[in-house]
Amino acid sequence: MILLLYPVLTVLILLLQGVQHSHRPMSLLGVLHSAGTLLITILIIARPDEWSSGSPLFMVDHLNLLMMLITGVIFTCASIYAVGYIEGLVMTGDLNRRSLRIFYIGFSLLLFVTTMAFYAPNVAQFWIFAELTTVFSAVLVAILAVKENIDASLKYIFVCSTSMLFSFIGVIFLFELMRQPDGTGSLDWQAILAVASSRDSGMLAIACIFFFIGFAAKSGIVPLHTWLPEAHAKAPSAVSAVLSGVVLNVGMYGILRMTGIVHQTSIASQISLILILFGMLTMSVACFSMLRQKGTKRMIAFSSIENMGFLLLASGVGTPVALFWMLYHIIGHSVVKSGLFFSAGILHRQYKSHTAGGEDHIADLFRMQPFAAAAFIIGSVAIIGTPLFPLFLSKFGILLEAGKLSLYIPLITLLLFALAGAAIFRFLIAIMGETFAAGEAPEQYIVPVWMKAPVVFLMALSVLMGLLMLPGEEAFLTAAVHDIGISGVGL
Amino acid sequence: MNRISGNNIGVITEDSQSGMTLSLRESWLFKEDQTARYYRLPLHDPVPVIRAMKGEGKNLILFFGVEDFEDLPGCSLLYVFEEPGSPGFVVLIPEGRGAIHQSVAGIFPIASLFEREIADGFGVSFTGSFDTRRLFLHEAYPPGFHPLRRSIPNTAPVQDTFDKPGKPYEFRSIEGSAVFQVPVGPVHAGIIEPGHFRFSVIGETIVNLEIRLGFLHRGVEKLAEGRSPDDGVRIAESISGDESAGNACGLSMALEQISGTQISPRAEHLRGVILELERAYSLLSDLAGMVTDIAHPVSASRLMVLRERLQQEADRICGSRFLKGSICPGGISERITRESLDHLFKTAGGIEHELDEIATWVLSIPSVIDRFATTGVVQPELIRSLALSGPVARASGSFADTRIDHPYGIYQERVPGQVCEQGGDVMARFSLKYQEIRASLRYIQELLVFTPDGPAIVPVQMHDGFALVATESPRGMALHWVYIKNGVIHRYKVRTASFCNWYAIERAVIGNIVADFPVINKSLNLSYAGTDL
Amino acid sequence: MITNEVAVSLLRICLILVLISAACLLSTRNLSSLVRTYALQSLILVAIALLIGVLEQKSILIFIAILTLASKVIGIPWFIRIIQQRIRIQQDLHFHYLQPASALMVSILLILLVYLCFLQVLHDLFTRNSLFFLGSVIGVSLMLMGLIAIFSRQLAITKVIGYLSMENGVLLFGLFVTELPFITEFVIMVDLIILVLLTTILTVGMDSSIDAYMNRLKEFHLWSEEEVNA
Amino acid sequence: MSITPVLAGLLNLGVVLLISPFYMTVVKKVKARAQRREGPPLLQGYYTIAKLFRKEVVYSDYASFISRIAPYATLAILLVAALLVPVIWIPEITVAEGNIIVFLYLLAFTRFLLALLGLDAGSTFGGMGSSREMSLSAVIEPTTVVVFAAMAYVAGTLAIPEMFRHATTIIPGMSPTILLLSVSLFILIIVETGRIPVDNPETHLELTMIHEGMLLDTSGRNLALFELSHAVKQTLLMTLLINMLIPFGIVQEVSVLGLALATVLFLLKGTALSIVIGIVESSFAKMRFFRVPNLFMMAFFFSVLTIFSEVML
Repeated sequence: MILLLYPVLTVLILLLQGVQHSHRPMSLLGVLHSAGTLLITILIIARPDEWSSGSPLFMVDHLNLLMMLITGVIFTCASIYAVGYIEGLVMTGDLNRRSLRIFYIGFSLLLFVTTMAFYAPNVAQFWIFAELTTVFSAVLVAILAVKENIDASLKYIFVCSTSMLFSFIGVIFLFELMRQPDGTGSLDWQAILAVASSRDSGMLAIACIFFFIGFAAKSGIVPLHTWLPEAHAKAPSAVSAVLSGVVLNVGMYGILRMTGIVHQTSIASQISLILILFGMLTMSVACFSMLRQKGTKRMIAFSSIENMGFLLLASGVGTPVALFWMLYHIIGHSVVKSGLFFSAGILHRQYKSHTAGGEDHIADLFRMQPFAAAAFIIGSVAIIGTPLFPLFLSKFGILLEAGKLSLYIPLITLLLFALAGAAIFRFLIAIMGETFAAGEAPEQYIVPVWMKAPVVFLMALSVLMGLLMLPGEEAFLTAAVHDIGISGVGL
Repeated sequence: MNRISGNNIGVITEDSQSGMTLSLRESWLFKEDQTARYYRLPLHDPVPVIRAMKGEGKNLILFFGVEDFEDLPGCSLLYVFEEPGSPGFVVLIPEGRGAIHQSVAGIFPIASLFEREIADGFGVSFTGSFDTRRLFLHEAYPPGFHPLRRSIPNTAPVQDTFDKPGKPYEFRSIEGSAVFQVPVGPVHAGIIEPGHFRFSVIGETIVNLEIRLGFLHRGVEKLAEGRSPDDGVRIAESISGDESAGNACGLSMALEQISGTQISPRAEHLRGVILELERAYSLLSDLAGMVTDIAHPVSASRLMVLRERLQQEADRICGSRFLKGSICPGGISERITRESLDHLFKTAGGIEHELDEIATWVLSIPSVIDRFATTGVVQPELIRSLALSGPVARASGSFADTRIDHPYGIYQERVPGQVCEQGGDVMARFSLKYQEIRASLRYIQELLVFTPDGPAIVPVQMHDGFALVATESPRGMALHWVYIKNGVIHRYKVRTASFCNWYAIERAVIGNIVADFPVINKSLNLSYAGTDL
Repeated sequence: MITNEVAVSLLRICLILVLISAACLLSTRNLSSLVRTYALQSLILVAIALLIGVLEQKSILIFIAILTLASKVIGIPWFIRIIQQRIRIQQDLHFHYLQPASALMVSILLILLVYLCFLQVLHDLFTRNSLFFLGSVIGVSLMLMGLIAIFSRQLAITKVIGYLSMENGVLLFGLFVTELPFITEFVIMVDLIILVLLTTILTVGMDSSIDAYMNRLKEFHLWSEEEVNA
Repeated sequence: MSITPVLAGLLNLGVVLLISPFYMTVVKKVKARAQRREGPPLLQGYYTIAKLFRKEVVYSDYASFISRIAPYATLAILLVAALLVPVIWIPEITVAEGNIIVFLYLLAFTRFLLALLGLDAGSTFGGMGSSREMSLSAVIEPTTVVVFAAMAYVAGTLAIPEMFRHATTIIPGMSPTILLLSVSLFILIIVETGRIPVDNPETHLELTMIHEGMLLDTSGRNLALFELSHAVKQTLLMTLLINMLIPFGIVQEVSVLGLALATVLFLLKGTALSIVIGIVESSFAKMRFFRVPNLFMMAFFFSVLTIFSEVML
């Protein structure tokens, strides 16, 4: 029943935001909304007896609670960050004061539809909310109303929405498949999972492939990744963090669920092969692109593509262990990536390029922004999967599993990881070496505490996660893997 | 660069390579009247001053020769400049000695045309120009024949001296294996005036176009010499059929300015009505021509009906469908009646309404838009360097309009509606002309409401003297300069808008296909007769 | 009432008309005729929905037809036309990757491809009626042609129309393959409308300076004046 | 040896020759009415040809024998083509065992002759017209082939009479394939007869003409022959469309009454189609020359679609 509180909360927040005129209350309401979402999620986790009793609008299991936990944490951090960040944007005139309301309402709606997508009990509902996440995040990308942002936003909409239409064809197929024998059927995730093995596997394969097209686009899989670097790089950093840390997960969540269904049938191995191939392709394209990047946020965006490729690979491997580590990787990636975008946002405020479309000129990094520099370096180290950080564990785990399929997969992947690491370090060294010529240096940007706190929290969380398994984490993840539909012995 | 002000004498500043620049000095002022300030340069070489004037943003719009001007011996050259933001013109008269002058075509490209015209007319030559070919004198004229010299009698030329054709005209040649030349005209398949177009094409794409006019050069300027001012106005009327009122008005105003005549408010108002009526029907036939040339005769015929109705109004007003005889020095024709004006008032409203309907319809036909859009773009950069004016300039983003920039007559009291289009393609010109017609019809109705009673015409007491007048004809800025000496016209110089605008086509067609030339040509709709003076 | 036989042959003609409209969408350079073509295409879909409704005796299809009529034949084209007047673009003359002629060629190939694929995999799904098989082939083909339009057109507003045409393809496919719950159709329509609103408003921003964009947004009442001082 | 095929052939030729100028005038008349003009009298086509026949022929100094024989050859070839297309009567045995491919070749041959003629007089505009005509025909030829192939596929035969016979068995307007085919055929008529939006038959702007450009140096009787050939070509193509789409009334069993009725019906149907052509011509502006292939592409697309829908439905 707690879940039913959630739409009420959202409507309340939206109404309040709608009547506000100044920035502070609007942004605090945003924080309240995200924190409320997180709180509700935690409450539900704490009370498993609530899970099944709900309205038909919601489905609760370990998998989507896990996703919601990530969503709640990242959104809370992002909305706290936004308090300082957006204020800065308004001060410097980058963001028109009149757009503020659209921004915060868009932000709240994005959180709402993401939540609804994760809790959606059936495929059609999931599709619709996933589609809406595109719409609202596109609003947030375009909010700066600069031509490049609008461009990026339109590209985002066109690539994702057209791909999502293919997914819808998949949904139609699935529906037809489900109701085939007797004319009645439902698209509920669990119902599909239950009967999938008794259905025509050829049609299921077609349905799956169509379905994957859309969600691959949503999670930035090559060749539908083109929108991602643009949108992530141009959006305000608070939004980039959410896009990378949460919205990409929506796509991955869809793929995961579908993989679970496929694994009930005989076509699992073919689909797995496709997933692995596209995963590898995505990683290679991303890694090679990273070598050429000059902008901070574009670099991080390509790193997101790389990680998504890796996740796809993991879902292709498809063993319980691989999926366990895949979920772990999703958590780790969201936490670290958001932290990175937050610190990149600070750097952007400091070194904002004043020519339209130009790259930021980063120099005198440690003198001007020691905090952001440190956070950025820690984040970079974490994202390439250095030991002590969570991504190391998951990469290690997944590659071990993949090695059981074919030794080439870990080999090539490791090579690509090395490439990505090299790209990031090259970039770091390049920006650290720069110094400003006398008189050229911009005024130092004083980072508000609102913006520092989330970064500190996320970095600490990632270190903590890397060092020790949190209590209950392992059991929860294993249960989530079980919810996907792939049962196994666990670790 | 140093600016020199007032009567200061330390005038010379330097320009790195191309010689000196020299600012205009007030002490050189020779005459100032309502429309222009005349400066006499105590220098033979006007180039440094003209370069300085370009630096100040002034633009050369006319440049012509006069023999025996005031006390100056031989052929004097008058350079007319337009000054941005100022209603008056600036005229430079360098000390004329000898028959060789420095060319200013390197500074103002359009000057090349004027120089060739002067060279043909007076036998004056210019050094340092990029183009010294003949302009209006064709091969049949013998070397040494310069009709505007006063020594040549104002009679028909004796035919047998012109038997042997001279050196053929050299067209610019574009070399290349795929380039071939398509000569078109001077005699065309349709019933139009003569003009020769030399296309260099690669396949269907035009890479170069050269226009040669002057096949029916009538010697209008020479014809006016020695005539009485009233006869002069009749000659001005016949310069170009659909601009007859505009040209008559221009010359009449010049004569009125010389004689110091103030015409009645009624005449001022009705002149405005006549000029706008002429603009409306001339532009209507442009619109009709444009849709004809893309083979959409259905709309063309509807537009032609409107044009015909306006011309019938003209006929009802002054007995001429082309408004001839409606404007004379001192006012307007006395036969204009109240009833005909009332009738015009009613018709104008109806036509405006119908035109809206037709234009909305035409501009929503996809195949029409397809042909119009992006065809024949006149780049805005050309406007200044080629001294473009009228709808051609206004469709390329310029606001140039003589009625507003150099207001005259009724336009000093009532500002006409101003329109401007971006884009510079046929589409822009079509919609611009449509809006101008609307504005004209509105303006006519407004004027007719406010027309006071009074005398139509006042007598003109002619003195000797000279005056420059600019009017906005349907095609753009027309300049009239007349010099009365001993009670008759000593020299009459006209520059119609077409004279300069013709050269916009040469640029506009490049990169278009040959089959699009007719519609581009029609959209600019330039007068052959207005150029073959 | 229409007999089954007539309904079937009318359906066939409608299906062909759908493809013709898609071909027009690919090759038209004029925005207003693009919008008109889209409206017509949606109207054909309405007719198809009604005809299937008659054939299969299902009232839900009538509701879908009404919904489509209201949103896609009237609402969305009207809105796009307004936007189009605001941005004063009448032409989309530039194509990348594919000129209209080659786009038509590619779509011929795509139709063939879809036909062959479906013939291979899905034939047993349509044992009841070959017409429904054809309908689903044309639905997916329409979608792919919309995709071609999206990626060969340059202006965002024509891309929007391409997207809408794709969506029509999905609807057509849905009509012939299965019957989705009405609520799903409805929500998709809402999603579509939001998307169209958003993209077209963003399109307004594409060709104007920021100030002009802000002013135009004001025209849409997305912003109000009093917030300036807040 | 039966008399029927000869009779059918003669009847065919007679009807086509007699009716063709009328249709041309109808189109002109409709266009004139659309322009709010009175337009020529309905028999103007015949008057013009009669007038031109009386006029002297002037040849260019550069003209070779081509200019002398082309007018006759063109008309002759088109009359042969006319033998292949039954207008009002589908006889059991046809005079020429011709099929649609031969028909296509004959049309292409007249095109070729015309282009030669344009070049022959040595004037710039003739050459330009020929060059344009040839580039157009290079792009239209594949389309024409596919349109005719679609026709052949739908009817299941290459012989034109058999196609018409097949068409009579279909309820008009209810078959999507026939409808599609008609669209393609209509585009083909527009293009082959040089009408707006492809060419403007009324223009004499030297820079834009295609068909008129090639005929610029032709005069007198030769011009009359070309006018007639042009009209015959249009009628033949119109016949294809009419007898495929609305074959209603065409005679299969000989009877005088039936033939008379068929002639009247054909006259009416042809007039109606001419009016449609006139209206279409009035409502478009001419296409930009390089955009014309798009129009062909549409016809191509429709014809391919015809074959598809025939396969799939």
